[in-house]
Amino acid sequence: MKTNLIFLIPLLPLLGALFNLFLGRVIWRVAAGRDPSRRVVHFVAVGTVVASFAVALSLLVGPLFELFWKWHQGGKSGLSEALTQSVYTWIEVGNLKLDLAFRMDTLSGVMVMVVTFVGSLIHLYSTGYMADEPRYAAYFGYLNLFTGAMLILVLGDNLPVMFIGWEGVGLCSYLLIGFWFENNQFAYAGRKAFVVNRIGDFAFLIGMFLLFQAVGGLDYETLRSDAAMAAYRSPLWGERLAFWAGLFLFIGACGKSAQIPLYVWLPDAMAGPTPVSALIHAATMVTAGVYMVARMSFLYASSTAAMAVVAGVGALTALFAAIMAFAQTDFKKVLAYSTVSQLGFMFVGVGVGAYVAGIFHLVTHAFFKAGLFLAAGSVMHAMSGSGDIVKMGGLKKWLPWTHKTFVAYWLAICGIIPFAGFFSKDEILAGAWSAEGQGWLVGYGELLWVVLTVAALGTAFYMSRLYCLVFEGECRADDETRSHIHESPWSMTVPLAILAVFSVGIGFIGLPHVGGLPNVLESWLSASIARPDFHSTYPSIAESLHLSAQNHLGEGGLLLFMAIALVMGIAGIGAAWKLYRKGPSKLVADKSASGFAARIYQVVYNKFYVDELYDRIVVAPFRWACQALFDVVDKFVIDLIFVNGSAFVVGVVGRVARWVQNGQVHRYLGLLVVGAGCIFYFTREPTIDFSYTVSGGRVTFQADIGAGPSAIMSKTTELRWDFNGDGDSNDPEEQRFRNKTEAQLPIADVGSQVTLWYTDPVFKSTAKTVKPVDKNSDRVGGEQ
Amino acid sequence: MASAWVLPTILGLPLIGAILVMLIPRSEAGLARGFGFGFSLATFCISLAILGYFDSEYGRFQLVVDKEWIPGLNAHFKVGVDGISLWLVILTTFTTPIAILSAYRAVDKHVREFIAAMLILEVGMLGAFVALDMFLFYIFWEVMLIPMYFLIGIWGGKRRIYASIKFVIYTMAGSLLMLVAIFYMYAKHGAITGEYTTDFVALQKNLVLSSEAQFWCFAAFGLAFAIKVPLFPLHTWLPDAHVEAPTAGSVILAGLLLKFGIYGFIRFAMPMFPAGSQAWAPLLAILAVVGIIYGAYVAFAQPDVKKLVAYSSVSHLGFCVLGVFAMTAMGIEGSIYAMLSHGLTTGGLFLAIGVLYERRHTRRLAEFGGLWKQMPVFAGIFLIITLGSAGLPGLSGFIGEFLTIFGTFVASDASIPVPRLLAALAATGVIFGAVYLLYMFQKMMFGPITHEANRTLKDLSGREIAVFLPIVAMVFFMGIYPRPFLKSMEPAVERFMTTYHTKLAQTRDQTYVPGVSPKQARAAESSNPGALVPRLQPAVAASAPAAVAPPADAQAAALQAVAKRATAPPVAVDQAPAPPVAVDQTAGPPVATKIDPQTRVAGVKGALR
Amino acid sequence: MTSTFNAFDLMYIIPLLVLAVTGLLLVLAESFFKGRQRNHLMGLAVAGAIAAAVTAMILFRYTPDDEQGRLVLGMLKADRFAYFFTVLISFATAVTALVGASYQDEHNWQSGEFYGILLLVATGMTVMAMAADLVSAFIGIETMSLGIYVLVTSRRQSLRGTEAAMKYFVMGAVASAFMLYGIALVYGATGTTNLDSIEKVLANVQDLQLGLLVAGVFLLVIALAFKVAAIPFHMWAPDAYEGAPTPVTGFMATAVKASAFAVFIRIFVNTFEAESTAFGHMGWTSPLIVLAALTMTIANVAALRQENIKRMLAYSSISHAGVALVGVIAAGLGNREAATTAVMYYLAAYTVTTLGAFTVVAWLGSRDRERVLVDDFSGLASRHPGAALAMTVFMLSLGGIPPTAGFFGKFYVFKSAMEASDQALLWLVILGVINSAVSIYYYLRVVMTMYFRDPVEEFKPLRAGAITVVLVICALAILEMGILPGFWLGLAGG
Amino acid sequence: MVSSIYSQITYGHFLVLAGVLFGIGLAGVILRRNALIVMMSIELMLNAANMTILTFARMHGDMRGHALAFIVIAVAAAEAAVGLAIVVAVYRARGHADVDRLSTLRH
Repeated sequence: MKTNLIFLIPLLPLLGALFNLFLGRVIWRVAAGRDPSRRVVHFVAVGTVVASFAVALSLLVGPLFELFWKWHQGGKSGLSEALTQSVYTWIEVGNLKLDLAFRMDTLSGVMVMVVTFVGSLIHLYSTGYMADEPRYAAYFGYLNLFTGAMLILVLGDNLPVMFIGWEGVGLCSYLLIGFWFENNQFAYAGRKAFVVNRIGDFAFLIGMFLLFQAVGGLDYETLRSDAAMAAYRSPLWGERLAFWAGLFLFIGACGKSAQIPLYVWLPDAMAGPTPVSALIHAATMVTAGVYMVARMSFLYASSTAAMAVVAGVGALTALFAAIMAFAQTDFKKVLAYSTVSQLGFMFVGVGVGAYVAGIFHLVTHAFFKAGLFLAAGSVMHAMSGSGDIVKMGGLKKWLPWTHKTFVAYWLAICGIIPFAGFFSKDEILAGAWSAEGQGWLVGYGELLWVVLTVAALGTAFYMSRLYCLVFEGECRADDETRSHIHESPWSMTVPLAILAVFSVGIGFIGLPHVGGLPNVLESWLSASIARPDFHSTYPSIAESLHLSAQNHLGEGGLLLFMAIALVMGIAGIGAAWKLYRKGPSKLVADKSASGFAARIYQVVYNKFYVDELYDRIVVAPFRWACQALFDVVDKFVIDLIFVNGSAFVVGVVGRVARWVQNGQVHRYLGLLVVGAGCIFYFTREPTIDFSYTVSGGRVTFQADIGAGPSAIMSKTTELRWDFNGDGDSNDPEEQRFRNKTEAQLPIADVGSQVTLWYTDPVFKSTAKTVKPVDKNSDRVGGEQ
Repeated sequence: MASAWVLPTILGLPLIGAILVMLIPRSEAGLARGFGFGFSLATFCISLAILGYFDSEYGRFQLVVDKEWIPGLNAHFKVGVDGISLWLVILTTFTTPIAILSAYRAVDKHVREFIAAMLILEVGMLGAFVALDMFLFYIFWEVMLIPMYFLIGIWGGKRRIYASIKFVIYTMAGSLLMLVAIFYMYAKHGAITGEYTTDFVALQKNLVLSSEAQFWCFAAFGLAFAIKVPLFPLHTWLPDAHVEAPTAGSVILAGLLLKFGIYGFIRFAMPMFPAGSQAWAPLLAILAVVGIIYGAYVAFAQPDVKKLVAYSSVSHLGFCVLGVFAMTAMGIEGSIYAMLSHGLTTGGLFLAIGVLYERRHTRRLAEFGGLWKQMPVFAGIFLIITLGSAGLPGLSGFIGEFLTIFGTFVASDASIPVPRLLAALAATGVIFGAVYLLYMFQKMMFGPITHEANRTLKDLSGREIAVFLPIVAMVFFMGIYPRPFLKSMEPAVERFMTTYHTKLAQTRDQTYVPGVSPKQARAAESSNPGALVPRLQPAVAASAPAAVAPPADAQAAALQAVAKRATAPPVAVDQAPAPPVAVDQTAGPPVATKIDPQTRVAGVKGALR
Repeated sequence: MTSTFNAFDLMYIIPLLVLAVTGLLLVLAESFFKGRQRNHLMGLAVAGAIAAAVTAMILFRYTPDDEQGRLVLGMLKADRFAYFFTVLISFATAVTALVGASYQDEHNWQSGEFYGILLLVATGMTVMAMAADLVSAFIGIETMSLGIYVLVTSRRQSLRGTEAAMKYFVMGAVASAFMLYGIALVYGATGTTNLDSIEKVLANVQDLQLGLLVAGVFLLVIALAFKVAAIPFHMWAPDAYEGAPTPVTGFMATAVKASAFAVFIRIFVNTFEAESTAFGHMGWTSPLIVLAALTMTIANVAALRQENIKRMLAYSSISHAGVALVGVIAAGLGNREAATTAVMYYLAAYTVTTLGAFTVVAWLGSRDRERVLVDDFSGLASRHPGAALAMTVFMLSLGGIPPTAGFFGKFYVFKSAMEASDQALLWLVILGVINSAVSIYYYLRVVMTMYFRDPVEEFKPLRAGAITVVLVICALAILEMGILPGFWLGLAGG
Repeated sequence: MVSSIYSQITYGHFLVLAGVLFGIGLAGVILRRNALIVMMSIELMLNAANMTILTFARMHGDMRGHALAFIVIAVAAAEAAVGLAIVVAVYRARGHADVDRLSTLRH
């Protein structure tokens, strides 16, 4: 259904950014002679995001819900209609027509809600957190720009528009990570994030091109059409097209959502201000990858191999990131690794076809992870900026509100029963267990489940360790910082509280199918993405995953799984509580002091040396190659040898030519005579040639004397022909035509090879030409 | 037609400006600058009139002016513009006033000569873009060199003499081979249709050389344009020229002079010699991709920021070359668009470097650092231009690169060897582009202020902002709404592709190129011009093999109304095994020659072969 | 054929007579004037030259284009070709006289007979241009050469002048001997020395002594190649050009070379068919092709490292002679009208450019120290922008860079070479084009020293009166011929 | 008897003689160092050419050849005059007339 309100959602934050970055300053400088005040800045910034949230909500509740309801009543066949808007034709070249089109269906509706709601909370929080930041307007400008770009990504109706948002958020994360650019480390972190994202975007581009070449269009309608589905199964490089396109798009998602090969930028991205980490590196940008896979569910659904890869990478990332988080001492680094791990969970969710579970975990994660980051911000705010958890402890006395909200988030992420984390993580685990795709290893789903369960245990452990080291035990901070610890102002604690409430409440929108509990989110989302058994949404997909947790496990099985998950959570909390209740545990310390355990600890502490590995394999060789290429190829080969070299050679020849001129007349005259002689000798060689035409059984030869006027020469030339190829010219026929330039004789007499001699009357030198004669065809014989 | 006045005016105006500026007394530097800027701005306004008259549906040349120039040579002053050259002309008139404005304080000695050189340079460039007569194009092509030579030589840096000589000899060597190719075409066209002309449209229409001659002619044209692009192995003149040229010179050199390479390929080399283009396309495409990656790699290792940007131009223009040889609508329009955006972004980068050079008189990256705090407005503008150059979606760079890579990806195997692999490799250029551009940006803008001098730098003055504003505006506009540009290119590119393929087909099965030997020519002159044809025909018609016997009536119209392939086919096709090879009977370049027995070239063989 | 003498025929060779009479008058008048008044002689000389030029132009317009031109006394042929060269020679003479006068004042060697001999040499050249008979060509060449030998030594006390003259004389005399011997053999072979009758003899005679003809033609080629300073025979040129006083060098480089080419075309292109002389497979053009290729390449390369500007211009004029030879070859190989026009236009452009260049060199010298080193030009642009601009135009034209006449001349010659005998000369044209790329280096080196370097020490150039006029005329002529060549091509019979 | 001797000398002999003279003259110019000897060798070459012209005139029975011979003699004389003037100038300037030692103008 056509509507022209959707573009307003991303446009508002973009206008906010434009105001804060350029217009505001210009107008105020002109009108009031000074920059706009802080109140104006954050009023515009927060206002635009909230307005965009309001518009989104009105669209969601209004027309979108009607469409959904109509679809829902209509028996849930296929996918429901969406709100679409095409602003203008962006690029139109040859058979490629891309317009700046937006689409709001149930999936993007959910994502917009998350982005705008969490975004506005974080904008509000930032007004407090960044209160004393000199570049206040620039900060809010970038934040608005980011929100706008993210909304374009989510609402885009075709892949290129999504790509605009994709790189836009990459740019904003570059600007915001390197916001405090005076410190070169932060600036480098920003650049690292942008470059790694760019590597992902490169793969995204290739995926897009593959899809276009196969399908002929890039908007979701054509990509979903039956013709496209058929094209996805066409073979390409040994596998299916869908596999390669999916794989390339997934590499792009890895770059953006920090999965195994390309996750290195996220931990360094903590250099940015904490609200930025909350918004970008927890709630919105990093989830773009998951959204993309969910949006392209039809593509992934048609290639189980691609889904296996997505799930596998997700599981691996979840496990590794969790382990890496064990030994981190910086508050935000722990949360960063936790985010990478949780994203792993989401990718497993969408990887095994449980798209709804993946998105559900995305939504819940957005709330509690944002909350965790904001809490970290408020703690660091209190500890005057330092994030080292070893120096904290027992802060619950000073920061009551932060502590209470932190507990909510902590329990949510550990997956304890009433909190949101439990339901979403459980859905994924169930989906993983019962998934089996065509061509998968037998028991692959179960393996995923085991890995995820261990990761869930790890999550509970490191989060509880974090909680204990920060809030429990007595305060280890030195008294100077201890005197400054104070609760954050309302502008920071209110968002925390709201997020805490949601961390609890949001879980109930996706209740498991146990005891007739309604799963609101599943019915809502299945209006626009593939349902677990794909045939109902995409009948054209022949074989694919046949997965539905219910029929596999039945209600009893589901309850069992929920129980196992809960047990894992509690076990993790217990273990961490025992070790770290009174501060950094002596047991871990002395255990890791010596022997084998020490080395493991070191490896885990240094994040498996992945960063150093990348530097040695990728960055250092790149720098060396640049310098080497420039010195060798550019300077030496091209410039020194060819350009200056040729100039040098010409110079030398010039000098030789000048040297010959030694001023003596005799040498000149000598050269004159010698020169004349040489020229005379070289240019007097006569040449002889002849051609023949075969027609009507007779061959006519036409001799052409290279030198001298033919008329004059004919009298005095000595021409000797040898027609029958016997090497001499004294056969009767040849005698007759001696000294004649024209000769005609029947084909029979002509041998396979004819030679002609010509002696020059003046210089008595003879020239000879030998030529094969092609007698059989009726054509004009040319020279070879 | 009514709009015929536009092109001569935009050519004449800067010329008059240059002459007037030279008459101003030496002391009036300010007046000279005012004149220069005034005239170039006026040219820009008039060039906007072209947009008014331009009808973007019509594929052929528009606003054509065709006046007799040299009767002896039958060379016409013929100018016209079509979808391809339209925006390049606008880019020229758009960039020149900006370059002159940016040089107000940078150039203080010989100001008069500087403005005159810039204006004559503009005339040269505009002339070359709109010329439709090969000879006229060659004249403007060379006229461009001399002012640039003086710009680098007189107002350049320390090694300016080496750089200027290298620039001139490099470009001149290439373009002189092109001159030989023009002679060759001129002579062949005269030999075939009897009427000697250098008018490009006529040459294009009825001159189909043999595939072997096209191979060599394309090589000659290609060398001249490859040097200009600059394509990978022939690029070493660019960094030297850029480092030593004054800012305004660099802006024009990077923004406009480099475009002639690609424009030359699209306008002259490919439509005229499609067989040659197809033969050379694989090598050039691979060199383009190598250029993209090599340019990016080497740019990263440059201590001097101007050299860094120079190598970035090598990388960017690699995309354009790749796009052109992909022979898809997307590829070609993408490469033209990439040229326009490269002109803006690289021009902007050089202006920014110029601003810093004016303040700190150095271009070494290590000297700068932490400027964002000191010059926030400049930093913002510099960031937008750098990102535009890095190809961020929403800015002009992205559209060009996106379409070129896309065009190469979907290209057919016939035009370039492994289109998808090449496109993928070219796309890595996008990554390396981000690497070195952001490396440059971080080294200059981020980090603490290390050098004392950087603490006292003033931010952009009013004039300088006026220089940057149009560029930033265009970078945004061309990124967000590229449609008007792409729409107007569409018909011209379509026509380019159709002429390319029709002529390719013609070359494949064209039979014979009758050359006229001196003996017959003189004999013909003495008797009557008409006689030449019949005299040739009967001697040949009798023996012309059945395969290609022309219909009787076509012979009568033989020489004059020749649509080359239709008539005069005294075929020397060696019927048997060899395929109907196009026999270009003349010696052509000494490498591989095939003499057609029919035209007995008295006395031309022997020593010369 | 009886060549009865009637007075009206003289009307066609009025320019020749004007030059001869003025020359003789000047030689006589010289004895009456002393010291400073010698400038009046210069006035008379210039007047004579201009009068000859004007009359030649008038006669040029009256001779209809297609008509072969009138035979005067059986020895001279007065056709458009001849009048074109007469105008060229008169222009060169006038310029040399003008520059010579102020050059003499500057280096205070007063030689009155300079102008007389100059005019007589011009007369010799006009005879060459009008030669219709081998004998009149020979007489013209001798008159010119003897006059030039004297002009080269006109500065008696200068060592270099006399040495240059000595070398030039010896080589010149040998060449004249070659020529005479050539004429003798051709006379022997064809029985006549009149060019038109030779052409008739060649066309239809049966029992032609071919050996003699070929030997004679070859000797003629050597002699004329010497006069034109083609490579193996060019050794005298750099020394003679450097030794002679600069105005005379200018005259030698331009007028002498142009008239030598006129004789070349008269004898070879118009009379001997390219294929008629069985000399190599392309008749008399095959030695010429080798000559042209050698000339263009070696002269260009030799000029690269020259420090002395006069020697550099000498080598450059040799290489330009090579290009003109290509035109003559093209004319010989069948493209007669177009190539002859091309050569005539090329020679005109070359003459105007080289005269201008030598004038600037002469103008720079001061107080008996002839500034001839290229470094002496450094910083000229900042002191005398006008002269520097003129020199730049001359250098660009010599380098063949558009929009100058030099470029169009070269373009037109190479175009006609391409048309001749179906691109057989393609490799020669490619060689020529590569050479002009190489030549650009040393031409732009001069421009570079003028503009890019700072002045070394103060210039005190000659009294600039007459010279500025000459420079302005030459520079404007080059640009005009370059941009609108149509008019000049028409004149040259295009 | 004398006429019989005359009858054996054909035009060929004259031509060969002229050729030999021309060769000797050329060798003289190239080999000898003294300017005067060089002058004489040049005169020899001119006279050789003159003889050839006269022989051919006799062969063709055409008076133009003889007229040409006179012209050649006049030209040779003029040339000798100018040549000697230059030799004198060189001698006065340098004190010697050695052609090979005149090499200040080089390269």
